[in-house]
Amino acid sequence: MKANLFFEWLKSREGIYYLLLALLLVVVFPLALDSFRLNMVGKYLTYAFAALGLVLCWGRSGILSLGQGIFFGLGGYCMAMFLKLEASSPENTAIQSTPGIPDFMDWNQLTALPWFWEPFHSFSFTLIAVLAVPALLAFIIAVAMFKRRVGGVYFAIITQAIAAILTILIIGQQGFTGGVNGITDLRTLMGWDIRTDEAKTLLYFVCVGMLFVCLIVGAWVMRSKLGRILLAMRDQEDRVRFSGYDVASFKIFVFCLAAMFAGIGGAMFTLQVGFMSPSFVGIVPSIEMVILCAVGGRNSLLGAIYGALIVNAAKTFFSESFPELWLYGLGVLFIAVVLAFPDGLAGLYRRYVMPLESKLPAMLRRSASTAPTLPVEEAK
Amino acid sequence: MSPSKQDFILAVEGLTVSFDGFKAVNDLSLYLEPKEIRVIIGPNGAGKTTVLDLICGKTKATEGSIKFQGKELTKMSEHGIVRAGVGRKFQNPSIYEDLTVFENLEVSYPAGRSVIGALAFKRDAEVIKAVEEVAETIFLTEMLHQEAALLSHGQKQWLEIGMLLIQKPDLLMLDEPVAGMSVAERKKTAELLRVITENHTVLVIEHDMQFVGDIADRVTVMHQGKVLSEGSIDHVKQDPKVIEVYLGH
Amino acid sequence: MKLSKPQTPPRRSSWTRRHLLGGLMALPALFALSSNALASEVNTTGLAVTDDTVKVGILHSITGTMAISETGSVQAEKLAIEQINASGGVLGRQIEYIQEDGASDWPTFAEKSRKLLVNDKVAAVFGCWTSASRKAVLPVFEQYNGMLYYPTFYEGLEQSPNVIYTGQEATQQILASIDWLAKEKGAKTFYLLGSDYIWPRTSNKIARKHIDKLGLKVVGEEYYPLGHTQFNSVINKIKLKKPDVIFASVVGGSNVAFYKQMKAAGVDLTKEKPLLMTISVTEDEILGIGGENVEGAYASMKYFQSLTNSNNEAFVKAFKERWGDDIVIGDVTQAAYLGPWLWKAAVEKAGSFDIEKVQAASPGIELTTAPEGYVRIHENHHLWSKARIGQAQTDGQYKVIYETEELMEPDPFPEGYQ
Amino acid sequence: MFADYSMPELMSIFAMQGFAGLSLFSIFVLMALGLAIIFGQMGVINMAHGEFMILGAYTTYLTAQVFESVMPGLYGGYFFVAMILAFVVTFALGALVEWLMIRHLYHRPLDTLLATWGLSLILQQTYRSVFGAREVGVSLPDWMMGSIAVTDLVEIPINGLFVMVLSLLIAFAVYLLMFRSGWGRQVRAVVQNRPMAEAVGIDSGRVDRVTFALGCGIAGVAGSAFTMIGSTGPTSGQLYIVDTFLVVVFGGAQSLLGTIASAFTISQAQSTMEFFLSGSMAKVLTLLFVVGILMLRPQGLFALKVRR
Repeated sequence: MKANLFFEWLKSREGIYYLLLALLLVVVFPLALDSFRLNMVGKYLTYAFAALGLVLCWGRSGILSLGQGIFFGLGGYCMAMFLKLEASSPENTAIQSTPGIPDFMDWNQLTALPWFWEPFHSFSFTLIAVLAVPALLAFIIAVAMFKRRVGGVYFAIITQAIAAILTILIIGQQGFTGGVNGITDLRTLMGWDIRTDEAKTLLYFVCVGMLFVCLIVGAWVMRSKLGRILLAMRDQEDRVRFSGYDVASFKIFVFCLAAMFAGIGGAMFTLQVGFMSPSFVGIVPSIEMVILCAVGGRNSLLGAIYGALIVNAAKTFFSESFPELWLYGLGVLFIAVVLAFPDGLAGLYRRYVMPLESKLPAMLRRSASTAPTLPVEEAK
Repeated sequence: MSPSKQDFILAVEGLTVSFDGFKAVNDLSLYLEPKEIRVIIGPNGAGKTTVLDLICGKTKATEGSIKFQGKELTKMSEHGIVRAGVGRKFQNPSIYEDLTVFENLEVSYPAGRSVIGALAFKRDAEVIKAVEEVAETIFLTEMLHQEAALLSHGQKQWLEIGMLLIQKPDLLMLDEPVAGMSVAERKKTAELLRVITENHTVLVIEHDMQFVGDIADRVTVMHQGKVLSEGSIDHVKQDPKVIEVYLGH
Repeated sequence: MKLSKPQTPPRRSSWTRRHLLGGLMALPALFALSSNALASEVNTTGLAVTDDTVKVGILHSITGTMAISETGSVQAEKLAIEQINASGGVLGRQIEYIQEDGASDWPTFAEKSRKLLVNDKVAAVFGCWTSASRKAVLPVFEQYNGMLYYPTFYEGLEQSPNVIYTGQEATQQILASIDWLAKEKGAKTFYLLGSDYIWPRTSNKIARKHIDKLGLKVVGEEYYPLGHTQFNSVINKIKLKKPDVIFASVVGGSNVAFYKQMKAAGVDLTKEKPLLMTISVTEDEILGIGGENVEGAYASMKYFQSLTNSNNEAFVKAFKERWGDDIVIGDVTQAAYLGPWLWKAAVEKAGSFDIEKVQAASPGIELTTAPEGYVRIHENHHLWSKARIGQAQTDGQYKVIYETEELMEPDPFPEGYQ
Repeated sequence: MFADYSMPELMSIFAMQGFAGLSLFSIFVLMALGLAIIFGQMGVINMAHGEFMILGAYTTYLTAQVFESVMPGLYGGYFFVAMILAFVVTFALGALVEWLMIRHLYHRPLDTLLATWGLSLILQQTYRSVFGAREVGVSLPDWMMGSIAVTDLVEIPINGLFVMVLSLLIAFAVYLLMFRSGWGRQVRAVVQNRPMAEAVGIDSGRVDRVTFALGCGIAGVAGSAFTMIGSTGPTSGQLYIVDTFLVVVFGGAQSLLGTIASAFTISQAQSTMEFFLSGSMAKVLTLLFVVGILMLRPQGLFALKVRR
């Protein structure tokens, strides 16, 4: 019965959008782009994870977090720690005073691996940590804040302050974290060289796969009763509370979920870019994640992904072609989205494209039924 | 007043709350019998809404006790109080405008109230039946799949009452349910309330004396955070203290 | 894959030997210099070299927080390229540069370096400023086998066949200055102060080791976050500890605040008690700080704009003609200027643009026309150069008061200092 | 750690450290006052606040340049002219921004955050195009240099004193304006009940514009004062924004007195910790301390308990 429902859903308008996105990411981009550009798209998509989380947390539930970079960074650092340990085998680091520990620790006169690095020898632990570490920190923040009904602007500013704290800490504790340079020179994942073009292409597909997992989890949450409660909570928090719900627990849940999404994004970032540094943890990247989400449409999961793609592509384009101008472009984009298109691309699409689309339903049906791939399944 | 404490569904005793020294409710006691419609009236600033806030936990009492079916409410969380069987409607209709009428009622349906529960919640036949029944009671069967934002003011009020009904509370608290309604809507609301009291105890705040006369079993008059008078509508109308407060100024 | 060379000294000896051999083998190519060799001969690996042109990359931050520091390097590299072109180019080919913006963002640096190497097939890249950006691009250069000329003085602890480090590594800057302080100024106690990141911390580690070795004393060590602007507390601590020397490696905007607040708190650097030795304030930074605020401070660098040799006078004149009269030239700017010239020399020695051959030809390359004087590429790809000490003047220039007699040997992995 | 020092040394260090805390305090006050008006009174989150400060700093720089080249004899007085100009320029830009952007967003406070972030990017790039990427410095006139030596060890920097007096004067002026003038009453009326204020004939649009512009103007004056202690570069403004917001939020956004008290608490905490710990850790601990307290007392230090 589940499978039937699934195919029903695929044939719905929403299902078609998902298929189109899958087509774009799985077929069009890999065919149309060389491995260099494809890797860049992969990098853009890692931000889409954070943007997906923000749709749930900000668009759907009204909780604006200016600290998604924290969770993105934590996920990324967990993965980087694992890869760094693998790259720092005693053979590779034979000239160090203490072989077998990461090079930056040796430079900082550490003579043994710090205890919290030890578990990152294990890949399965790392995979769990990528989810659990961001979720745990998010849980602590969320319990402290939401149980006391801190919300809105205050929450935003406090998450921003936490992002600042974490950046200073990582930079200051360079013996443990690699400092401002971050954790660099990552080479292999379980013996598999992640720096080759083939590996990067494969990682791109893994990234797309994970993105669809998150997308589907997100869509499932939005469509469940929980999704409706989140929306209800955003508009009439007291009414929800006096309908017998523990509002804080819902906020905690959605904030943790968003943190986990960002953590996965961070881990994928580390794998594809090959290093992690404190500059992805701080205030600026966190705000940029909000912008991706806002440009895509803060209420639309698919919008968040397109937002991440388009804004980052624009950033690359501007900075390649008009290096002196790209901040203007980005700034104008922010303002335009907020002032003129508060629902972002998704809103524009709904207003201008959808009416056209309903005039051509037959055509769309056909194109959907002829689309042969079922990448959504692949992702599951 | 003779019945023993156990007979009261709600027993409020010595309730006091102060905001930076100002006592909005001062040593108030109030007892409700099961299936009673009690109306609280009083001039602006008498502390009527604060009493409802205190009972449903929105405001924490400084002193005093609120016992509901033998349970002490003052120490409970808001959602705990709701789950214990107290429903509350706000003064301004507060409904979810982006959801349909059906979804509004469904969100209020008392199942799937935990995070996991809400994720696993299914819209089964039982839910649909409950929603449709309530929709019928609140005259909104026709509008079930419209966005709530499109409802008239009166319909929104009814919807919020419906959202309480579907929780099957034992005590319903309504803050000015007919404010802003047309005469026809008022009549319908009074009718609605009468249906409701077949199964519920109701505590209403209202200004409209005509409406109060129509529905009230007993009336409590509040003034400056205290009970001024209590009894049938005719009794309080003739109470000189009440006349003094309403006409003396 | 040829790129998974071990990153470490076993390799150090092996590749240098190989490179030396390569260098010898490249000698005959020198004779082919006069005639314009066919592109297919001087470029066997598909770089962007035609019969008349060769493409190189310039990769610095034009936007973002680092743009402030990197501007001078871009100007110097462009000037050097223009001068080389005017004098006939490299192997008879005009250099065309492709400029990319790293945007003060490390993955962007990595991305752009890959673009330059993979899409544009440039023969060399001049760029990067911070260590973080260099660390980010390093795997890319090693993977795609490119050449990077890196201009900034930095913490050392790195050595790659694909990078030529034209600035000082930490020991060159620090050892000479501490020796000088101890000998000439009789300094006994030091207070180490820096911005909180790897370069100041590593530099101070080297400094501390050396200070201990000389039997002198460190009385305080402290780091502030990048961009910090409140130094009153540390100035109080300095006043309390009364060190002979404040050894400062504060960078960026923090400098301005630090020196202004020092001055305001009555610490007069011209009185030399305490005296201040900076390894981070070049003439560029003084522009922002204001000469009157740093007057009297000492700096340990390899280059100062005020050097009086004829190379430098010509360089300063050309630089000002090209970029404007009120411009100042700092240590890194000069090091960036060396990049294209060193590359040209290596290419012409190798007789080829092929990366392998240029790498092989690089050790031993000397530049007698360098504004700082004579420099030579060491086998470890850093430069032999002199260490100098200058004293800041109110006009924002340094007066050179000391230089080492010999070239200092670069030692990126100092024994016992790690 | 005190064993090595004599009593008078310790006393003077404490005095100096106290002064260091006070000068940090006056900087926080300057930074936060403008924001307290914009955020606390209007609910607008102005992420470009730092860029408004920097505009003030650049104005000061330009004024200093002009004085230096045109009338060097009057250089000692440039700062007062610069401060007024900084106020005027940032006030004007603030009014323009309010008119173009902010007034459309009063019902969406979180969106003001995004829009003003965009504005901050545009301003940064403008500064870079106009003034170059390099940081610029302003030389202080002679009378502001140096310090008053109280004892051998205790020296009070004159420019520090100046900034302190300036910040207190501005704080006092803002207090008078907001709580003792008719205009301040209008602002508070609009904040508390816009429709009602409009009904009694207050031009709420104008009040909004002037309030926002005033907040920006104060930021400009703050930026002007910053040239005495810090640097001016296109991105310098970003450094201050987190600290500034924390000061305002920590004080309880609605209350000017709270802002001042919170600036005092945070600055003293930071300078005390800086003395006992290394700089970076002091900063981390200060921020943690503020965030921790905000979690325990989200309404800030000085918010009233009100019936809602």
